[in-house]
Amino acid sequence: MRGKYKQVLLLAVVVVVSASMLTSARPSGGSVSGKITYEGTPAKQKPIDMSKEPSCAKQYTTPPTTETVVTGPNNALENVVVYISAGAPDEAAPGKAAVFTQKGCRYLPHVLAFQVNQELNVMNDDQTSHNIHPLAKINREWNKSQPPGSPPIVDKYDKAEMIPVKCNIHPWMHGTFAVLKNSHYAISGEDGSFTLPNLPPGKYTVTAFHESYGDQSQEVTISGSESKTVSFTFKAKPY
Amino acid sequence: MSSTANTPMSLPPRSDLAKGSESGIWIALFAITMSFAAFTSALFIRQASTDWTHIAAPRILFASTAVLLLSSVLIEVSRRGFDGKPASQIKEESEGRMLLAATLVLGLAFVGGQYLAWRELAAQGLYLATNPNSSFFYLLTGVHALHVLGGIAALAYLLAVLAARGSVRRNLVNGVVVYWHFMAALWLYLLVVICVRL
Amino acid sequence: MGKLFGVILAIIALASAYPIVTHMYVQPVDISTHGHAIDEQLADTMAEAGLSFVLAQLLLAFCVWKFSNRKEGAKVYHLRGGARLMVAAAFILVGTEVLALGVLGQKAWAEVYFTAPKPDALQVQAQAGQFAFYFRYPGQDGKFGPLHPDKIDEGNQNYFGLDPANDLESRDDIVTAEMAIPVNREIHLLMHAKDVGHSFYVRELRIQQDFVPGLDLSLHFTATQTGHFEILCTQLCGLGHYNMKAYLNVLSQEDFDKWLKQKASEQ
Amino acid sequence: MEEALKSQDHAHAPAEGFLRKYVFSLDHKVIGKQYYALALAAVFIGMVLSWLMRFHLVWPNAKIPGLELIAKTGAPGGIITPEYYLSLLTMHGTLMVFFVLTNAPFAGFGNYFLPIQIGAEDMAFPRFNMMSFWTTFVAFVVLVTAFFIPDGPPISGWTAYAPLSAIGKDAGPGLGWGQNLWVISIAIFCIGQLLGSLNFIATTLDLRAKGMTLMRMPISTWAWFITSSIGLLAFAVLLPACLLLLLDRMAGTSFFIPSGLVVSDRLQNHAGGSPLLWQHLFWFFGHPEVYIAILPAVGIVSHVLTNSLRKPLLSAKVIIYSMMSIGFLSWMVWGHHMFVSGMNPFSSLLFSFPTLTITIPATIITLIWLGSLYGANIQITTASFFALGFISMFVSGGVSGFFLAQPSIDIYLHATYFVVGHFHMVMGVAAIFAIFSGTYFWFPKMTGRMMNETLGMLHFWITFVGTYCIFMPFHYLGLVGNVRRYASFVDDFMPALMPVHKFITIAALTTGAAQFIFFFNLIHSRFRGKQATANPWRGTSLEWSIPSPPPWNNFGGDHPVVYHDAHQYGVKGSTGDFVMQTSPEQILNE
Repeated sequence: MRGKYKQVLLLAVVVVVSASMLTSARPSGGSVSGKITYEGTPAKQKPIDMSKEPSCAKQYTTPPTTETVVTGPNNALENVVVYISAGAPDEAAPGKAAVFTQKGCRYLPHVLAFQVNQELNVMNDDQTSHNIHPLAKINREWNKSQPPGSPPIVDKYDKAEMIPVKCNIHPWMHGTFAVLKNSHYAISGEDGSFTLPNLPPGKYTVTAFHESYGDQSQEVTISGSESKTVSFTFKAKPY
Repeated sequence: MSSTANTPMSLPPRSDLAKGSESGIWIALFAITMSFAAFTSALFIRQASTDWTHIAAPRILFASTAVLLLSSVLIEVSRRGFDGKPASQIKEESEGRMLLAATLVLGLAFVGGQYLAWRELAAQGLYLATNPNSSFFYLLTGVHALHVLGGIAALAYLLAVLAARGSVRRNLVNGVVVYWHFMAALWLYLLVVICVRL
Repeated sequence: MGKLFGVILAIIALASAYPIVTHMYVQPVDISTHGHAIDEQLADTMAEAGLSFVLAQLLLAFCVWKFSNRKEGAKVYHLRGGARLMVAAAFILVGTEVLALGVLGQKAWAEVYFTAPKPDALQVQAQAGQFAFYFRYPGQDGKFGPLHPDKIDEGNQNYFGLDPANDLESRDDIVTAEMAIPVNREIHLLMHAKDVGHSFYVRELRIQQDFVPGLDLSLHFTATQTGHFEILCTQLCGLGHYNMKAYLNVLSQEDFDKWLKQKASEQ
Repeated sequence: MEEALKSQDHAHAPAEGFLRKYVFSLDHKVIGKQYYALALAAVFIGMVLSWLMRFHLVWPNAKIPGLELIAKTGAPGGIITPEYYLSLLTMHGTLMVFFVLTNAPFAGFGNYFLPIQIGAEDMAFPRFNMMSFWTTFVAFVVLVTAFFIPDGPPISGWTAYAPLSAIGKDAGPGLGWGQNLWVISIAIFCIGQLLGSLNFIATTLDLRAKGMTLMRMPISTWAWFITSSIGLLAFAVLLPACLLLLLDRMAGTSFFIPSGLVVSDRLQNHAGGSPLLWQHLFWFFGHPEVYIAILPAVGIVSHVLTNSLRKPLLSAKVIIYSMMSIGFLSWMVWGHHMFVSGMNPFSSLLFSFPTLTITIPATIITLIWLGSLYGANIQITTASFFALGFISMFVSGGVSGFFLAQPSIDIYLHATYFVVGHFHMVMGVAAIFAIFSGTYFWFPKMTGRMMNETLGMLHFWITFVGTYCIFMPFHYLGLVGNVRRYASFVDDFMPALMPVHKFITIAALTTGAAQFIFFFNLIHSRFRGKQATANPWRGTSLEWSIPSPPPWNNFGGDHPVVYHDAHQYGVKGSTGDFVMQTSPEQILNE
């Protein structure tokens, strides 16, 4: 008798657990998507002369260009961080580490978004020493070198901030850490598009941040599981 | 090879150890001179740069200069008062003692005057880092005031020893007097450096 | 033991001189018009100093060999002439050397520092910053646009802080990471430091000059051979000092013009 | 009555209790030993740092196990970062120049032997003396603390050129609190040296024994006296310079920082300062500092040699006058460190001449030594071998000075390994040879026990040959144009020179390891060494007229009376081939 109860109880637990897993996996609530564009003439992206660092220069047949303003067809603007700056509760950091790689004397990715207290791993895939200097203002600033073959630099930030990152040894290497309070963020792709899924109903402020053009915000109200479209346009100047 | 004389030269015997304090002061004055030479040559080089704004020295400086010079006169009178006595020990009842105390008070007044000068500059919005001239003003007057405070401490020590033991070593008094005069002379030099733009 | 000292010291002295005498380690080929004077001066000094070095060490070795642990009660004696001889020797030997090297040897220095650059010298601006050199050519108008430190934006390759939006002269300025110069033409190098002290050192050019922040110095030289050379920073400037370098390409006038045109198109 | 007077006129009573006897002692002998011990600690750290540097230069990506425990960010995973290499370099230079080369030959031996050699019972100001050591000790602690702060030690070199050293943490790792600690440490060190120098001068002028005229003082005493006069003025310049640097760093003033500097993408809020001003102030101190390191060495070596040769030097007087002229000229040559630093090119020529001229007195001293060897009866001891080795090093380091004194050659050789070879030979190794010589010579007096000569000789031979193997190739590297202060060699011409660097590194590790023989000898002999007599080397100067080790008041309450100078060797005296300074016997003309 008692064994049977046990079995039923076990079954019930399994059902409940798998049901809850299913629901969490299914997209719940609404989403915000859209496209980031620019108007005007953006600054010309120039080829980077890496001759000072031959081990990097020889990895490229044509020199890579700067990435301060990366554009796609139809005035699409890449590398824009879109995130919920108000309306969503702060979230605990995910267990997975955000990875920032230095390869060919460039930062991959150029813009790295991750959450407050999320582990950050900085890797050096090059045969030369790099120096990573995130110019944090609100968070604790650090400035460390990473010789080839040394372990990843592991760190985390405890406050939200857009942090420019530079390599002191290779002045052309610049990138951005976007430290955000919640998991609702996206980085615009080649076509300028982005999607913020899984937004429960509520009133939100959506902010788009670009390293050269600063940020813009819009208010969005989501009810039920609707999908809203929000678009941002940045003004570009040639100089 | 020359031979060396066989008779010991007549040198003062070892008991003159106490002479040290006076020569010590003289030696220290060389070091202080050198330090202030370094400070003021830095000032001269700095004055040559384009962003030099010359600030007017606060009036109070002239009053405190007079105070310091007066104190220098007093301490000299005090020393001469001791001069007539052959003893290497200066006794408590010497009349010079009051003059030493007066010097100490005037010294404190001088430092107080410097403090007022800093207050005056601060009231004009001129702080240590405001501009090169204000930096040097605070620096020179500050370091000099520290040295004067050192002299005041020495005077206080002299007076305390006089009061406690009834007597004090003569050369200690001489050393302090030399130091005090030097502080007055140094101040005159600094005043010129501060007021005049080369 | 004294004999051993003599032998070992003699070996050390001769072994030290060996790489010098056989020219195992010498400065690289000289590609400048003034460098020969420096090289000559260096060679003269090497001859005089090297000789004094070997002689003094051998003398020391000999004396220790000969005069150590002599028999008990061996009579000690003095060098004839004594101190006076030594003082005279020092004054005559070193004094002449000082005068010779000091007076006659300032040719190279004078050539670099006491002559003005020719008016038709090619002006190139070099900026040193942590931890790279960047160079600027004035472009079509022959004028350098003014520098605005607040406009510096390395991510966008605005290393100099130019403001082409407002300064017309800046629009055609050519900024490069390598320095190219035409051969046999005088270069007037304008030196600017962006942050801390650096130095401009090209071994083959026999040129070394510090960049001093706040003090824009200039230098002039002429390269006489084409080639690819390294420009090194020799003033400790921070963590990337060891890796602060750039290349100097000495090109024919033709190649230089082509290069400059190419770079202008990349701006 | 006599006895009462004696004890009364001593500056202090015999020490009682552990603290008073060994820690806060007023006794110049204890203080001298304390300085020496501090220098030993500093030289040990400095040597380990140099090993790490040499190791990193030739095996840049090799892991050094355990290093990450000391330097978590400086050496992640045991691999030295470029900035940590510069930290090592800065700390090596600072420790060696200030805490070894200034402390051991000058403050250490000087404190112990200057009062004894002039027949005094102590320094003129024993309390200042104690303060000067403890101030120096605090400076040492403050400096070493920089290793243990998160930011790490400073990376601006021992010369701390502004604005790199003045801007703050924007300029790089270690330039925040690491650099602050450095500046504070050096400022404190200056205070200690000023107190010490003042004491040396006053003591020499006031406390000489009856009959001890200035010219009867041993050459070592003269060297300390001249050095303290230089130190008094030199440190009086460095102290204000440090104060100005500290104000720039902490109070926002702009003494050394010009306007418009962009560091780490940040426009610095400073205006109108002059970076060259720091260089002038620093080298105005810095060049005399070289002589602060080397003159006591010259004095110690002359003192040891006079004894070992068993005859007087050709002329002690000429050596003394030469040292004085070196001291005097040392104030006019600081600009030779700045030939290519943007100073007016005319002043470069002006600085070049006194620099070349200073070789004349240096040559005179060398020639006097060499000439004195002629006809001598050199006693072979570890002390005399190190003294002879010193002469060799002094010559080697001296001749390379000829190159660097000429601005036109300096254009090519400035900031190359040639310079590194030059100053390590003439100021580093030479001074250290003198310290060794002095140690083997005076150890019996200081401890009452002899050092082991066999170990001493072994130590000498490895050190002597090893030193040449390390520093001679530096000159060759410099001639090719190998730049110094590089954390690793990425230049295209460097692979060809790497074998030389490997050779140097192996020589450095070996020579360094040989120093453990010395450490062992020092400790072993201190406790197990043969008992020393009062005058084991048959010396003439006053330190040999008293027991080994000397009693607390040196002369046991007696006032020594001096009849001769310290160079009465090779004469017929009642005790052998020498006559002590305190011996009243008549010496006949030859």
